[in-house]
Amino acid sequence: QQLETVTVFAAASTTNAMTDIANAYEAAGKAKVVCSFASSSTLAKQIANGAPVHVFLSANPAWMNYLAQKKLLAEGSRIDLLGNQLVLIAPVASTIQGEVKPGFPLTEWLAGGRLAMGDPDHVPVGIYAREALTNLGVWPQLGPDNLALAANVRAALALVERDEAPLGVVYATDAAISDKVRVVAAFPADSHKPVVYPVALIAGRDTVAAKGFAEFLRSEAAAEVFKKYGFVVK
Amino acid sequence: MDIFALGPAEWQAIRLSLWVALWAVAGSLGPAIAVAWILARLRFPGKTLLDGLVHLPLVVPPVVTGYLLLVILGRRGVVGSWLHDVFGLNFMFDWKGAAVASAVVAFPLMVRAIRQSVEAVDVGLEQAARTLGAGRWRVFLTIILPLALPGVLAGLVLAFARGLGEFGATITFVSNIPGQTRTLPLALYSALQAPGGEEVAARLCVVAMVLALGALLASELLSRRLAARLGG
Amino acid sequence: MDIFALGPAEWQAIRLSLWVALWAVAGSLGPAIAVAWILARLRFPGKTLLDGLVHLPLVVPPVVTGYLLLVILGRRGVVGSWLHDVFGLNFMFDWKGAAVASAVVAFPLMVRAIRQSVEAVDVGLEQAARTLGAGRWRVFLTIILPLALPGVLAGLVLAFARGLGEFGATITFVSNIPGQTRTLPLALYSALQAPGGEEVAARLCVVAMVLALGALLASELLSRRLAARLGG
Amino acid sequence: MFLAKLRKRLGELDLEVEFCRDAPGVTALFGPSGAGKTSVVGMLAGLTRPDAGRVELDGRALYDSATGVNLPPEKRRVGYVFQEGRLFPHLSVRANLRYGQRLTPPGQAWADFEQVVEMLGLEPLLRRRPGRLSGGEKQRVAIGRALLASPRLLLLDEPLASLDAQRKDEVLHYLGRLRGRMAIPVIYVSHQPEEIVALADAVVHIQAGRVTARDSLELFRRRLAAGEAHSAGGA
Amino acid sequence: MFLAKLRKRLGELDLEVEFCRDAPGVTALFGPSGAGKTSVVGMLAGLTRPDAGRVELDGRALYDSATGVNLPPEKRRVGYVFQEGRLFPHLSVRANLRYGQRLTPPGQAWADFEQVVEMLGLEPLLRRRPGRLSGGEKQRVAIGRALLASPRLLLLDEPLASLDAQRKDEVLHYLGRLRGRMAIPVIYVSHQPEEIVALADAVVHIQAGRVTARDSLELFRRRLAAGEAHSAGGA
Ligand SMILES: Nc1ncnc2c1ncn2[C@@H]1O[C@H](COP(=O)(O)OP(=O)(O)OP(=O)(O)O)[C@@H](O)[C@H]1O
Ligand SMILES: Nc1ncnc2c1ncn2[C@@H]1O[C@H](COP(=O)(O)OP(=O)(O)OP(=O)(O)O)[C@@H](O)[C@H]1O
Ligand code: MOO
Ligand SMILES: [Mg+2]
Ligand SMILES: [Mg+2]
Repeated sequence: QQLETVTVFAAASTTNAMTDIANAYEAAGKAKVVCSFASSSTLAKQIANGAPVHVFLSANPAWMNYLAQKKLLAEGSRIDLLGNQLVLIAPVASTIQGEVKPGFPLTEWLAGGRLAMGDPDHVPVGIYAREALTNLGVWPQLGPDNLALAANVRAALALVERDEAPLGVVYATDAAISDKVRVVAAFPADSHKPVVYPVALIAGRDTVAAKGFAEFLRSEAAAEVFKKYGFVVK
Repeated sequence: MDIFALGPAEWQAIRLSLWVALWAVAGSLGPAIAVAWILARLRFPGKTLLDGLVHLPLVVPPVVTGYLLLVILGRRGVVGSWLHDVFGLNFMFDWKGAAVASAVVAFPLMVRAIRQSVEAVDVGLEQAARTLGAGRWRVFLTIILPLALPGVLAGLVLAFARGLGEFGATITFVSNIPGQTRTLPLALYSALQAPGGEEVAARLCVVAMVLALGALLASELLSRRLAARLGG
Repeated sequence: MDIFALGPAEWQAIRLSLWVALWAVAGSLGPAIAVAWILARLRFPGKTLLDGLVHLPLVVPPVVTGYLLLVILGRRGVVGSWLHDVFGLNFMFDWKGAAVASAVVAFPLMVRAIRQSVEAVDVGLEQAARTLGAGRWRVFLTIILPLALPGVLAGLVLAFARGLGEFGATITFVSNIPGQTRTLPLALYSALQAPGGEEVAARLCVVAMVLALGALLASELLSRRLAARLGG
Repeated sequence: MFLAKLRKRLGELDLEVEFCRDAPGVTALFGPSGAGKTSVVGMLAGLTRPDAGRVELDGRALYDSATGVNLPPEKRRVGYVFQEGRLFPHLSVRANLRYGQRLTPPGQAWADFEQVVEMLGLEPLLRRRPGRLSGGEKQRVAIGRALLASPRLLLLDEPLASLDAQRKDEVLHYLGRLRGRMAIPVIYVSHQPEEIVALADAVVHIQAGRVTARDSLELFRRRLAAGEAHSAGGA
Repeated sequence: MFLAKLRKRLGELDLEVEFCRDAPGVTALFGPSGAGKTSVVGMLAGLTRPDAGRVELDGRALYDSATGVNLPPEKRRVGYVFQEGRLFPHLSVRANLRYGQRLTPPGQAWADFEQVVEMLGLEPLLRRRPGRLSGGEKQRVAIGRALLASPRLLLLDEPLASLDAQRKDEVLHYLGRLRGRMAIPVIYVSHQPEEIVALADAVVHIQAGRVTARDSLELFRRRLAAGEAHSAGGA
């Protein structure tokens, strides 16, 4: 018989994990899963404009709230699926050692270079980074000349990979995909609001198959995959 | 790096890209020729405005173009909902939407190339055809179009190449769906998100360049043939 | 929507955009004219290859162009490190880098426009100048360049407009630094990414269109003047 | 019958002419460069719109400023041989010749392909492209093309001007053959008295946009002998 | 002294000509269209490279296939008046005239601006643009421009071909004045016997790429009277 199709919009940062999970689900013969990966804002806007999607996995609560306000989420389907960790990275060859704690010597480590991070105006990881640096008391020391604000995590990562920036703030999951950077230290969990990836079904599209897949995302098997790629499973 | 070591997903993206770019140029050819002819041959108030409008997609960042397409042609959009209700046409999530995005972004390039070649057609030949009994429309089909063919070809290939490379408008408008809207540049973007994806990305980049250069080269040869035929 | 309600950050982005686009066209004008002349007037093996290379930035997604620029012109890049050591030139995180990104992306458009107008210059006039004692270089400066001026102008403005809209290559290459590299499209992109940013985005989009259309219009008028001067 | 009254402002030139022909035969428009000859012919063909006046052919108004009639060129059935030939470069000689013929409304066609080809000696050229023709051959094809559209009036605008003496003689020879066999009026523009003497039945002198004299062929010959035509622009 | 031996394959045409002039004066190249006249002149000016041969002017080789000498056009000091004028449309008449004059190496200039302007009657045109000149005026400016570069050889390629009779007479008049005052050899291309009779000192007949006859002016006149020149392409 014809398998039902579940369409999933997922934040670009979950590309690898979600691809693996979708493949596993399909292999189990449960349903056909089609994934689209782009930045959460792009996906949210497409949903708001009528994209026929069943499941949305956002990289931050803001864009999920945006859809909730528009009453586009299926009642009661939203949960926080994943967490992530904010880490400070440096090029593999870098000798910087130390701990990220209140008052840590960031400007010293930068030594005149720039800190690569997502643009805190709109890139989720940048927003968390600013919050954390502020709470740790080092944000005020950073002027426009100490920052390289990238359009997305990937671009920030590229700047550190190419040694254009001596340090960068990305998610642990991003640091994991590159062998040209190393993690200097993780940010203390209490320095910023928890990084949360909410998932929800779209209103009017909470089909049995969609619910089934959402259920699978919370299964042990899925959790294994998410952990493999560095996510924290809630 | 072995650029021929492409996986099935990558081949799918390449095939889809070619398909989308082909439809994009096929669909925009007619309007492009019409607009090019209007800009080349007519004088009317507001012509500069039309000229400007045609250039807009060149000037506006593709992401914005994509967003505007989403708002207009999306299922909730003014035009999109109508197209859906009346014709059952659906762009969202569909290669047709990707073709529309490519077409819109490449349109100004196509119009420019065609316009220039239409302008180069001697008005004297049109007049001659008129005195022989051909109306405006027939003159267009039998004189202008064949003589502007090299320019039309150049415009076609340029637009095709630009369409192959289209990223921002596509991902913003029709998302990134394997087999439907994940064209070569989108696959390239996705590859960059994965560990060790640079290699796949580099491979896809080379493929994109080869395809585009191949198209340019083919058009060069073809247009030389055409020119030789006109000369002889 | 009040499109004049622009904040200081937005005005800064607009000023920076104009500055970057101006330098982009100013810097690429010379090379573009040279390449256009070579493609229009010389025949040599590998010409089609050069033609293809020139077209590459049109075909490759801007983000990829930006990444390649980063690899080549970054401080650790082959050319970038040399430029830095020898000339103290630094593109990274600098408006100069944004100008380079805009210039590279707009280059093919400029070359195409100039090439076409150089091709339209009667070779007979060049021959006449040669018999009057002018060498190739002088012929170029005194005959070809002035006669191709309308096309050069068109290319300039088209490239300027395209440069104003450049987003992907810029943000990838030189990041998004207020006052240095946050041009209009980057500001626009930022606005689009934030929930509720549509209004700011729409305002900036209108500004971008107005600037680009203004440039196109001005060039149209100027080139009509030029044509009239040649005619009279 | 054919009749033209035309007025048009052309930059500096104030054009105002009037002439007619009531039988088949050749009326020459004779005058120096810039006199307005090509402009007149263009208005007859419908390529330029006069400011005022009337053009009438076989009782039908092609243009009339009084009634607002202004037929487009394709409805006028006026054949036009341009100074520069204007052959369609992308079509073979045969296709050029057929272009207008195929568009002739049924019942209005009087020109026969074989006959025209024979009369103008086009047989050996039929498969060639215009790019491969000499100037004289081009003009012969252009004449054939105009004839095959079965016009009711034929306009020839200095068809020999760009040809050297040999080619001129060749085309003149064919034009002579034509003249004896044509049942429609012909307007022949030239500033070469020899051509006019060889072809025309009547001569309209045009200078600076005005008709300065009208000659029968006999009168024109005499004027020529007296050296007067020279000052009107001939050699 | 001036001497040319040229060989060149031009498509179907196998061009091979030889001629010289050892005193100031006008040598006419006379022949029908397609004979190769423009090609010859182009090779003298250095715009086309012959396959083999030698071009010598005042003892200096401009081209020599034996020694590999091939001066570029700008080093030859050969004035060229093209059939179509080829004035620079973006420059005023004055700037057109000055173009070559300013490039003349010091000590080599023999042409005087005032004198050339006076001789060709260019004074009233100096401030105009080429687009505003009549055909005859254009050719006069083109001649003046070539002269003001102080050439050692002047080439005139059918300078009257595109003019009507009146303008032709006008330019011919100026060319006649010129002829009496020039101290350099002139090559004059034409297929109009009248022009040749009016201007030339000697005539080289060219047909299908070969020199078929060489006439003094006197001989040419006689040939013309006997109707022979006509068959060589004149009228
Ligand atoms: N559209 C126009 N606008 C202004 N002036 C024009 C226009 N068309 C023609 N003229 C002018 O009208 C005059 C007559 O031109 P026309 O071509 O009819 O002359 P002609 O007798 O055919 O000359 P020729 O023998 O050189 O072909 C010229 O002075 C020309 O400059
Ligand atoms: N580059 C070329 N390649 C091939 N054939 C050529 C080339 N240049 C000229 N020809 C041919 O050489 C012949 C001579 O041409 P040329 O222009 O020298 O003749 P001409 O005597 O000046 O004729 P006209 O009186 O028509 O100006 C022509 O048949 C022409 O087609
Ligand atoms: O929505 Mo993302 O995972 O920050 O690109
Ligand atoms: Mg005329
Ligand atoms: Mg010639």
